[in-house]
Amino acid sequence: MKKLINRPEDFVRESLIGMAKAHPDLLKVQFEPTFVYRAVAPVPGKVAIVSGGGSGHEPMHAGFVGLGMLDAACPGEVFTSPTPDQMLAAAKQVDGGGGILYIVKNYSGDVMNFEMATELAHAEDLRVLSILIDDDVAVKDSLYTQGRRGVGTTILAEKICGAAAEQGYDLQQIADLCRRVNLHGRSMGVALTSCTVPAKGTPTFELGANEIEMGIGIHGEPGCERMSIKSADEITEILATSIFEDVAYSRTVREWDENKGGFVDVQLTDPEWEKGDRLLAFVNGMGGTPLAELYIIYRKLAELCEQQGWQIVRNLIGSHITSLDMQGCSITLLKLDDEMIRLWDAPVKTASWRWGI
Amino acid sequence: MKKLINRPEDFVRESLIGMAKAHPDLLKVQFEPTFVYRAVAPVPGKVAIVSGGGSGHEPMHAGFVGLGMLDAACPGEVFTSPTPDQMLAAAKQVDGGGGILYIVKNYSGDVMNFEMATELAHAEDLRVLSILIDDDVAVKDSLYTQGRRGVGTTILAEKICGAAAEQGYDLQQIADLCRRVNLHGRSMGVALTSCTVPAKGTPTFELGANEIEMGIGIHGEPGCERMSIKSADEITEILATSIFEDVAYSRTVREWDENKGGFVDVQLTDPEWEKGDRLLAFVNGMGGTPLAELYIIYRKLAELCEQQGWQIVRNLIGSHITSLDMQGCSITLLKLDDEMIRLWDAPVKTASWRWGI
Amino acid sequence: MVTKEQILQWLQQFASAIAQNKEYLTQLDAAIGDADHGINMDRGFQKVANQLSNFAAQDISSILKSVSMTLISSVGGASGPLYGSFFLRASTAVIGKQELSNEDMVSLLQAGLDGVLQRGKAQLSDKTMIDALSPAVTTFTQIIREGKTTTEAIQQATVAAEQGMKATIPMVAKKGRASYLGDRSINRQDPGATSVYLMIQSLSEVLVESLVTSD
Amino acid sequence: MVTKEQILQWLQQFASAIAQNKEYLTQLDAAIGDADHGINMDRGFQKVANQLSNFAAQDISSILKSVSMTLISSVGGASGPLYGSFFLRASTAVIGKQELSNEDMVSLLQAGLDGVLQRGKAQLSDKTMIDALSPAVTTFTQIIREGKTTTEAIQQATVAAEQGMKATIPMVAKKGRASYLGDRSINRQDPGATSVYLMIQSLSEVLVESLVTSD
Ligand SMILES: Nc1ncnc2c1ncn2[C@@H]1O[C@H](COP(=O)(O)OP(=O)(O)O)[C@@H](O)[C@H]1O
Ligand SMILES: Nc1ncnc2c1ncn2[C@@H]1O[C@H](COP(=O)(O)OP(=O)(O)O)[C@@H](O)[C@H]1O
Ligand SMILES: [Mg+2]
Ligand SMILES: [Mg+2]
Ligand SMILES: [Mg+2]
Ligand SMILES: [Mg+2]
Repeated sequence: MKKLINRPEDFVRESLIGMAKAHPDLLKVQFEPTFVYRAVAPVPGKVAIVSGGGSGHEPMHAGFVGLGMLDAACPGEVFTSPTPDQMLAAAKQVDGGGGILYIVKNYSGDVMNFEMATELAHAEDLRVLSILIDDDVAVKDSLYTQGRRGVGTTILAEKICGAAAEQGYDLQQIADLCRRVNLHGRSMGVALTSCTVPAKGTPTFELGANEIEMGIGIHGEPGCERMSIKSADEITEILATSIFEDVAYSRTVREWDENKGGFVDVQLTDPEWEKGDRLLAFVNGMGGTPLAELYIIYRKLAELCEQQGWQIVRNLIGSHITSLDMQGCSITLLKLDDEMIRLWDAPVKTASWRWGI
Repeated sequence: MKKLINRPEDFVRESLIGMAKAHPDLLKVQFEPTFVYRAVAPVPGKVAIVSGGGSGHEPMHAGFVGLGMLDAACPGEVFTSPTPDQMLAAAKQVDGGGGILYIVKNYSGDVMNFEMATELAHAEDLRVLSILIDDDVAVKDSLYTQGRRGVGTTILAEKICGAAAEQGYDLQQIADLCRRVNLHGRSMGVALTSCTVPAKGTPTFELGANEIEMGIGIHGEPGCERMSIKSADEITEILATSIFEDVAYSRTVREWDENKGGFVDVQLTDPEWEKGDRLLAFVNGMGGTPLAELYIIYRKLAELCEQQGWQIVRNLIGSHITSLDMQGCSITLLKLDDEMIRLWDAPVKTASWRWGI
Repeated sequence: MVTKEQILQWLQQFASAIAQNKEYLTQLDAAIGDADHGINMDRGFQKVANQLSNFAAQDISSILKSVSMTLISSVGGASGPLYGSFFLRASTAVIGKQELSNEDMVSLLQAGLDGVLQRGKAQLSDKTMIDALSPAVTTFTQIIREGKTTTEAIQQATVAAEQGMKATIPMVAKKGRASYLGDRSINRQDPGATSVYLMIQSLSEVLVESLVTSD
Repeated sequence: MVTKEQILQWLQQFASAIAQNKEYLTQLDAAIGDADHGINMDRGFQKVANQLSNFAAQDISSILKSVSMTLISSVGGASGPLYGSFFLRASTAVIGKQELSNEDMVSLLQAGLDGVLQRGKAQLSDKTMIDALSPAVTTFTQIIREGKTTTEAIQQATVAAEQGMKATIPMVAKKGRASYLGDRSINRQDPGATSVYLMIQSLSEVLVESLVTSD
């Protein structure tokens, strides 16, 4: 393993210290428990948006802390959900009186830790709602299983909800908006190489010189199918077709019910897309893939969307949700409406995304 | 070789088509000869800033075409200087009457092709000046040799000169500014792995599992020293110390003389830095290095600058001048003055950098 | 009677077993998860092991609660809340105790199992730690109910945990990260079930060994 | 007299030699440059080869100028302007000619060399194409001045080019990408000098072969 690190156990901590030194105007970093929060938080009256998850996906989430996006991010160890005390401390730090929305990716670890944090927060009289992101179409059935993973749609939801919070939406409105974004977003990824977790020191999985792994997640977990290496166009077609052909996905998720004062099961189904729908197309690099290759993918994706009668009205191309040094990419398509477009375009100023300001 | 590409010979072309499809509001792409230019170019009266070089360094340069930075970029084949016809066509396309500045990285190929383009442009009565960037302290002596390579300082100069052009500076002023930025910028890089050129299909150089290559350029050309793998802190120290300890570097460069109507030799020497100087610190990923590792490097770099009595007042952390899929990083330090800071902070809106707007 | 010292030894023993099997557990997780189960567990249990001497003055319930808090705030991932819930609920089953009767031991393990079930919502055969934990607890309870000794019960429970762990091999995962693999999770042993087996085995070693020494 | 057909054959022959040695030239460049010299030269000379039939109606000077323009606009890198300058200046030395006397050949090669020197500013022993080109042109000129035949001159020039190419091996590079390596450029043969040797050798093959056939 060759990496620009010191001791593997200091990887997350030292990277965060670097962020704190680099962006004192945007964010502050707190240790024990660890979280990153907006320099000016709490913003009085504003709903606070908090996310978190394992590290190794940078810039997600700490790179998105700032104006118009996240109020706090809770980084776990590499590929390991953060712990409830981090999430609780972050919520307390950024609570401006408008309540807190936890945006949670659907992995058992993240779900359980955020559930515990939500319970702890309510026990301390904080107003917290939490919404799950589960947009990875590579995971097929949901009945009786963990269901789909949260991937690319996560950061689109963070941007859109962050803008809504900035514009004065209330907690319930933002939770509803976040759920809607999730139901309208679909993703799928491919790996050309495995990532190497610093603490492990060897690649998580072995891929032959001519093999790729289709349908991977963002933690180096194996995908749904191993196949021989293909051209960029063929790969784009497989990913895009999986997304296009995904039928109305249904699942039961647990959401906090403010009236009941506890978690309840909620049944949700993705709406179907229709020709003429407007999309945000997001081509994401996994960390070890050069930007030029992502544009080659985007070129084919745009072509395929046109053929399908979908209109790409916004796009995002770059390595925004990564899996350490993995080579590969993922595609996320989000069906937009006027409100989402307006919120997507709203100003954002974070370490990684900045526009309109 | 595993890459997200179709045929290696289509790599540059297809990536540019992707850019054109993704950013029609910002840029247009022209083929035969190939160049990328600002969607609204020519901007009447404004000096046009044009750069270019081999491809494989994305986002440089095409990712920096837009408001407040480049008017055009000329992408060559991978790691191969573009040709004079590209540079001439780009200059003609973006000339708004204020003249054109070519920003050229000091490689024999780039220098000769841009010199030919400059000669051709003058033969067609275009007003063109050109400034060389040669900031790589890994290359030691300059007498009778090609001299230093142009690396990280290039895009800092592009940003600063782009802002100056936007603010109405004239051609000579911008050329002087560009030269000043170059004289104040110093860089050095390290590779953990070689890149793989698509058309070649195998790594350019072989590095053992525990070896790193210090002082590399951005084309997979070998560096100045091969050593055993080191910690991020040790690597940062080697890179930063090489920059700190660099003494007044002198070289002869060729610049266009408007009075003589031809190229003349100009003798230039880097000014020394003094304690208390204000710096822009740029930690750059080579393409295959995760963002989190760059922050680990920045953490140590900031510490070292403080110890040396230098003040980092601006920073840039990310993969902006890459070498395909190479793992590694480079550090660029640019000594700033008030004018440079003001121009650095000015609005920019390109595919890759955007702030203030 | 199980003494407080034995509980402390158990935790110490489990921490050592995790440390010894860190790579192995991580390797199992690499195959069907994200290659960190051993790393996660070791991070938490090293912390537990380091704090054990501080906990020694507390009663058993408080010790278990402290262990739970340490795990919840240092393990993360799926195993953090699950092991955290195990020890948290176990602690509430033995409040105020300085030593544990056979019935106390049954309550402790049953409560722990319930904690994991409630937190993780997994069922038997979902290819999770439940597949080792549930048979172990059921067997322990049953053998105690048959009037046998603690050592007999825990030895049988260890056998049951081991069988349960091995039984995860042919299963298709339904919960946790391995569930994304669908059928490709078949023929792999679940890492969480493996660490649970180590936990039960550690308890058995401590109880059997002290039996030998006290004989 | 060297005919237009021989000039066209030379260009064809050089293009084939480049194609055959594409990997070899690229490999030489990987060691001390950026692994593209064979790729660059082949891109340009494939284009030249494809256009040769279109050029056939022109005079020799125009042919050389067309070759130059094609190289300048398709090779890029260092070799594009250098080979482009070689053929551009060579063309200006033989304006209007349909065939070339020995003196014309001397002028052509001398002018080409001057073009490369002016464009690249390299000197002998800088470890560049000059180290093969300069001795080749000097030798050719000298042998012609001694009153020998074109074929004799070009054969001697090829030997000189080969020696010049090999002489780059122990040199420290002063120009081009290899100069960044300093002493580490020692013990490597310069790729540009190698492609120049192929150019001279191709000319020799064409002239000697036509001699044989016309005998
Ligand atoms: N919902 C669940 N219920 C019970 N056990 C679970 C559940 N989800 C995951 N597990 C267990 O957790 C183990 C993985 O733990 P670990 O690797 O530490 O966490 P993560 O999956 O977050 O990386 C699995 O092998 C499985 O036994
Ligand atoms: N200034 C120069 N003068 C003469 N020849 C040069 C000069 N610079 C480079 N060369 C030649 O060019 C060759 C490299 O060509 P090539 O690899 O195609 O271009 P690049 O270096 O731009 O990748 C070198 O081997 C050397 O012979
Ligand atoms: Mg994990
Ligand atoms: Mg090159
Ligand atoms: Mg795991
Ligand atoms: Mg080269």
